[in-house]
Amino acid sequence: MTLTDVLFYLLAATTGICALAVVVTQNIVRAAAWLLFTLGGVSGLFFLLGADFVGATQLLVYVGGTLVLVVFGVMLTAQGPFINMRISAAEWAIALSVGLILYGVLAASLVISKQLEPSAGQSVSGEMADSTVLGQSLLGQSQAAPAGYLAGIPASVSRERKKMSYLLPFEIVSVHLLVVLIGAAYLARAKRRRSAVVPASSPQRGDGRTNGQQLGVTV
Amino acid sequence: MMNLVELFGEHPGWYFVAATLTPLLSFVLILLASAMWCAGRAYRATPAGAAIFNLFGGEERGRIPAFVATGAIALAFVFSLIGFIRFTAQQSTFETQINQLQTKLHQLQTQKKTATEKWTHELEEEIEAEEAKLENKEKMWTSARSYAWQGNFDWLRIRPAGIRDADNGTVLQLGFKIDSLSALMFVMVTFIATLIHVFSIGYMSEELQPEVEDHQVHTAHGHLVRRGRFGRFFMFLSLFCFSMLNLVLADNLFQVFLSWELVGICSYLLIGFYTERQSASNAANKAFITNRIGDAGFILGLLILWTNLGTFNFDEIFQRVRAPLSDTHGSVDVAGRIVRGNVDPNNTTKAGQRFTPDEDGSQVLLFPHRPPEHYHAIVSRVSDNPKPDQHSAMPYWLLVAAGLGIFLGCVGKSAQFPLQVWLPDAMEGPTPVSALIHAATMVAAGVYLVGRCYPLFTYDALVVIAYTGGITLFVAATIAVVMTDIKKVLAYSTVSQLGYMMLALGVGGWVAGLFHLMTHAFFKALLFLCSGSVIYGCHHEQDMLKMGGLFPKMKITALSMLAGVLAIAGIPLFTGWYSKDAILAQALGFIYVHPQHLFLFLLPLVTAGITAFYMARMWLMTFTGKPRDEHVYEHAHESPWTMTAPLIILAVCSVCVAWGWPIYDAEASWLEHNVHHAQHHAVLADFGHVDFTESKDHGEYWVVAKKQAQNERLYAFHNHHLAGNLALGLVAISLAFAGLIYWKRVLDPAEAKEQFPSLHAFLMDKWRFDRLYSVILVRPALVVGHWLAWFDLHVIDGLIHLLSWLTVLASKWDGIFDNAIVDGLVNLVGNVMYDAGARLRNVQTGYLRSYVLFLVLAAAGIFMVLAYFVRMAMAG
Amino acid sequence: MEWLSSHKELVDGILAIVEASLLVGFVAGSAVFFIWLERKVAGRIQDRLGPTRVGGRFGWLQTIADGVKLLVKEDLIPADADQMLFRLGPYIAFCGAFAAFIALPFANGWVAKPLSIGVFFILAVMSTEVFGIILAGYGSGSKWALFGGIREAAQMVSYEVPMALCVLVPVIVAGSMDLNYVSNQQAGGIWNWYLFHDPFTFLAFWTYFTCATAQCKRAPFDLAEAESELVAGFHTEYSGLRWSFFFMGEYGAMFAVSGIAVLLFLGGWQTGIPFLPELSSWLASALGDPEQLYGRYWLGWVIGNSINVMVFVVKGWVLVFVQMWVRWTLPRLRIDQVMMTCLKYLLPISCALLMGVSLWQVAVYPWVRSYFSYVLCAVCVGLFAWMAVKVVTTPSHLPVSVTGATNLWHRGPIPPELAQKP
Amino acid sequence: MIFAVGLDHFLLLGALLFVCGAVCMATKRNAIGILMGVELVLNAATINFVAFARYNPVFQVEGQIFALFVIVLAAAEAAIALAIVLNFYNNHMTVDVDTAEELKG
Repeated sequence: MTLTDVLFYLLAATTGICALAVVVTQNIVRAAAWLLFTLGGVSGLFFLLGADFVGATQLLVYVGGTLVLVVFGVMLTAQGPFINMRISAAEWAIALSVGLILYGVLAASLVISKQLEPSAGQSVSGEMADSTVLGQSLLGQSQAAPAGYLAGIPASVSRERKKMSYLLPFEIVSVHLLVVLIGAAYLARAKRRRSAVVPASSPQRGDGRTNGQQLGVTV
Repeated sequence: MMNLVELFGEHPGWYFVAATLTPLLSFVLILLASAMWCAGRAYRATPAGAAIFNLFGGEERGRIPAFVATGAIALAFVFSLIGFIRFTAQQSTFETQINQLQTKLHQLQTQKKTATEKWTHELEEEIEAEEAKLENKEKMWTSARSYAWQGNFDWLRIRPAGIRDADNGTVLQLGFKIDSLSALMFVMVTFIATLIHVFSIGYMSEELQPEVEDHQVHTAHGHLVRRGRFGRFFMFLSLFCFSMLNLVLADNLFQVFLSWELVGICSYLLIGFYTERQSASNAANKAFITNRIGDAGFILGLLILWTNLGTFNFDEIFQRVRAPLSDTHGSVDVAGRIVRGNVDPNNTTKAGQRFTPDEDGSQVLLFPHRPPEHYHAIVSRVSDNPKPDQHSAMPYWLLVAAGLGIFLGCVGKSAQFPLQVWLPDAMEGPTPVSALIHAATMVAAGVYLVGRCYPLFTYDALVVIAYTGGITLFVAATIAVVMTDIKKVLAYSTVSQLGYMMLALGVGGWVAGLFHLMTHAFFKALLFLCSGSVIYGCHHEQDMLKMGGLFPKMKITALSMLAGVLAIAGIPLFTGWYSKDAILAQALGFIYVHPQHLFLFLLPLVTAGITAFYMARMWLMTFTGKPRDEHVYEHAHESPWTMTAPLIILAVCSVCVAWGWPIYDAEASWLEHNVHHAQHHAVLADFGHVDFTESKDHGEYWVVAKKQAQNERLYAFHNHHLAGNLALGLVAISLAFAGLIYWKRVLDPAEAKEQFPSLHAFLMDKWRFDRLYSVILVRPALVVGHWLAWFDLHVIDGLIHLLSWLTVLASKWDGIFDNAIVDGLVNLVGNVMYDAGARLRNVQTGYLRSYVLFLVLAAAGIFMVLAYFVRMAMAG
Repeated sequence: MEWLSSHKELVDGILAIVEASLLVGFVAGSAVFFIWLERKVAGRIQDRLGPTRVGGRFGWLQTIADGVKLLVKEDLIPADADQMLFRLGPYIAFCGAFAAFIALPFANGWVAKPLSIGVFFILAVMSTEVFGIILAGYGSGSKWALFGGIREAAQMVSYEVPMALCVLVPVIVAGSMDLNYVSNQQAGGIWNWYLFHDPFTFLAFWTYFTCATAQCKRAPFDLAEAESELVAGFHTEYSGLRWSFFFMGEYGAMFAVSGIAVLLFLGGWQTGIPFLPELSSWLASALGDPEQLYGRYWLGWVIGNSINVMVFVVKGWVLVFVQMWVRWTLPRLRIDQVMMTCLKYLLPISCALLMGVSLWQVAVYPWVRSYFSYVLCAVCVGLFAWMAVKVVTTPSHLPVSVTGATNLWHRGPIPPELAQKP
Repeated sequence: MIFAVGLDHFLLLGALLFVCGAVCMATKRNAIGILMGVELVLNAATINFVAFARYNPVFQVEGQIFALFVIVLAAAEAAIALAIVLNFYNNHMTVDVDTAEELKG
């Protein structure tokens, strides 16, 4: 029971509980808050695992970017201060049972693989690749996984690596991001026709509540 | 820019490439300009269109195309002159050094013969040193030549699938190879072409008017009136010059063939320049079709060569066909010869098939054109799959066929005996065209190609060539005697002169033939231009019977034409003399060795006289005596300077272009020596004198070598003066005869006509060639065509109608079947599907969340299955 | 020693706690100091004295007093508010700002968690601050707060981008994101600072500073708490301790961004005095080889580093002061102007700078690169000197109390139309 | 001992997050809630990647690289999804996905 383990259990508990909270909470903004903690916990786990870069990226992109976007989405589509869409208990039951089944299956498969290869997973590689290595392998300079049937490589065996480039995926992702930027801007742009009609004739507006169109100016 | 300087500095061969491309450039320019003009003209209602229209000449499109084309060709002339000078300079330096070395070597060898024992080995060492030097120097020359004066690049490469090897697949190259022959040809062609361009500016001047009335075309409303085609004419001229120069430039047969066809189409366009004239278009078609016949042979030859030698490059072809000068074991006895032998296909080993040399064997030994480091030129085993870099064999008759095929192409182009019919009709084109194409350059292309491909021709092929030439020159000359159209006379004289050249090539007078090609180009161009000037002066009157006594009217024309006449007649010190003597001497030497071919000497000898006669006749009928047609005589006038200046220049050239020092020595012509540089060693090997005293013994090839060793050239050298003097005598006689008839009027040609009416008719009818062809070729073709048309109309169409009727019938039944059964089935399936869908649609709730649930379930299921299988795999 | 090595993790945990508390102390302390400083600066700039009485001179106890007041204030939560989120907001905001200090080296090797991607980490955690503000703004259940929160969020999210790009400029020059390494790169003369390294870093510094100011929602970009438009923005409904958390977060963030600027552009804890490293190394070599030196005179090392800390902190404070200066000097922008400034101007500029510095690294003659920094440094120092001279030689208006003028709105002789009025 | 943290623990956590995400997707009627579920699922994947990178030296680069790609693509996905949600809102005046049943069979 080392310090690392303690930290892991703390973070894991936070993450898991907050994830569950995301599921159960009805208020969407609170769900977003719980999600925040989940993501933060995950990035904490990354730091714990020594993947600083990934952790930082997780924080920057998810917490700083995605979540904020989500909250924007909430507020732009808000009809009341606290959105609340309940679903029937039956649906809850179904969803939960299905989820439990899935979790059981996953856990079971884990156990099976444990039985099959006892040594699997317990071997900690001494050093985590730091940001330099990542950058180099994104530029196709550093060495990456050996070719071959991945599952066939037993853990704790580090073997001769061949040069492999992630430059192309990197470029593709960047271009993809650009496309997304434009596409999102196009999709989300305020529809003239609608924005002309909506604020005037929208029944569920009026009393001191916010509406998306007003905020749309600010965002 | 710097690169260009380096290019032309280090590879002066590119001067010639530039010279080739300039006319093409002018062609393109004129073409684009006229295209713009037409576009503008179509829209000249709109301001923009009108602007373009006026920019590119408007209604009055002046002389600009002419200036462009003339400037281009003049530039080409300058380029090729520079190239020529540089080439000759380099060549002469190297050759003087080589000659010095050779003389020194010879002295040493003579010393060695006389020296005492104790000096011998030192002398031998010295000799070896000198030999090494000589070899080195020759190597240097060849490498320098290949570096500076050759070049090629793959134009297109078609490979069989899967082959990535550069040596495999079909490679068509574009390239240039300059030797003194092509350099001379370049200078000659560009020079004459330049003069002719200048001449045409004057001659075609009436095409400048927007509306030209063509007096020879009669329409319902009198004469045809059409737009002037000044620019088009020069455009064609430029294209023609380009293709001709490209032909001379080429270093492979394929490029030659391309430009060959281009030349053909240009001549077609130019002959049919006055399209509206029935005669002109007929002549154009005739020329074109006749050339097609020749080109069919050409293509056959190309195919044979490609399939057997796998290359089109001249050098490689020759290296493959002819034995090399020396191999690892020293000089080869059969150097430069075609080695024949028999291949025993049964006796094949890993090394290949057994090859037994035999002077009249059925196979020809093919030598590697990329020989290995150590190799023996004459081998006893040849590989059974012909690769360019190893010994192999090809059937002898195929080689002969290839040679004859290519020669057939040349026959068509140079209007030789069976196919000479097109050239006289080609005089329908404007006179400068006749001068340029049908005297100076295009018809020369055939002769030039025969000269280029000389090493390809076996002995048999050469004999055929020689006889073709002989027959042609005689036939044409005889016809020329009776012709009264001034241009026709010149046309036939051209044909017969070309016959001379062919004959010379056939009998081994390679140098003589090509030499005559050069000189003839000059004086024939001169003659044509003079005739053009006469015709122009006489308002397009070509019939000599309406001329006469024009001398005082057009002195310059008359005098320069006289120079041309004397030159072609072979009067000493005129260019024709040197070349014709050389040809006759060669023919004489040939029949010394092969007495059975006596005619090959007699025909040219006699024809020399005839030539002199009809040329004199033409000149005298045109310029002397009293005028026969007053109308023509009154209107006759001297041409403008643009036309006379070229005449004078050409006259000077045709007098002294072949001079050497001493002038009176027929063998001291510098032109001849320059041509001599380009001679392929195969010529000497076939007709030259071979000295066997020093040759090593190569077993049975000795016999082959000895039997093939003739020395026509030796005899030709010894009997040069005899032949020359004989010809000169004949010429003098016939000149006098002509003088008596047409000048002093002692004899009346009309009487001679009445004396032999049948002969005259026969000759007037051009030996009835056209009639013969129409009987044996044209009419049968027409008849067959009618049969075929009938067959097509009744049988084939009938069948097709029957078929269509049957189809309609069948499709009716098919329609019924379709509607009843097929559609029924399809509808059934469709209904089933529809019902199934109608029941299954309920699964598609449209609720996102239910879909997600399905997904999750699916994931779970997949995981279960996977886990199961993995366990199975791992455990079992 | 045995015990330490055997219970390494325990020691690490304890050390972590100690470091954390140190940092919290620093942040809180600096916040206290900054609040006081801000009031003084504001006062001076507005020709006031600012706090003067509390704690005797300069009112140095003013902030403490405020703190006490805040502690005893009633902590009220609006009825319409979302309790949880309302509570959550300030903590997240504060943590976001505070976590930045984990990777912020105060001196050579003195950093809570040495990270190879320090600056990236700092940007990341500081980007989480915005979420707290959104929650606060939303959770308050008030229109003003919501507007403020949303505006703030929009502003911070968009200003992060050019800020990160500008940070990349010196990172490219140094070839590392490790702040410790970067500032060690700038050892030696002042011209070694990346500020003077090449024209792009020079411009990048100013761009970065602008973005950082906006990132800390400082004026002239403080649209989140624009009193004139929305009462106090996202913390309208807050009072007492929660409210003070926001301010600690804000001042912490101010120091953090200034610290980044110092480390990346202004040579970190390097004094900028020429030939100091040479001197010290010479000293070291004179006293023996460095390893032994650290072994023997580790105290000296600690002292030197403490000096470094002072240098660093002072540089950071100077930048913070500049931020305050700007705040009280420039008028507030409109929100659309704020967004436009970021998206239309700062973003392209920073992209251009990024490309420019890359080109500079690869495409410029080495000798140009080697001499440019000297030239630029000389020019800047000269300009600064000239400015200083100007500032000193221009007569400034002393505060009212000193001039003794009775009319705060009017200085000098009273104009006649006023004089005629009774 | 069971408490010693190994690969399995991370995998289990990942599985938990995955299931939470899935259930979240299945139970939220709010489009944005579904989006959150997606984020959870993606995070589960990321955790697994990084854990593998840590515990299997063969993948110590790939794990992180793939995690990075997942994060980036998740951001892109969120942007697009929100844009879609906004459109959805513009068309339906609500973000209740149950109102989007045009595809109902």
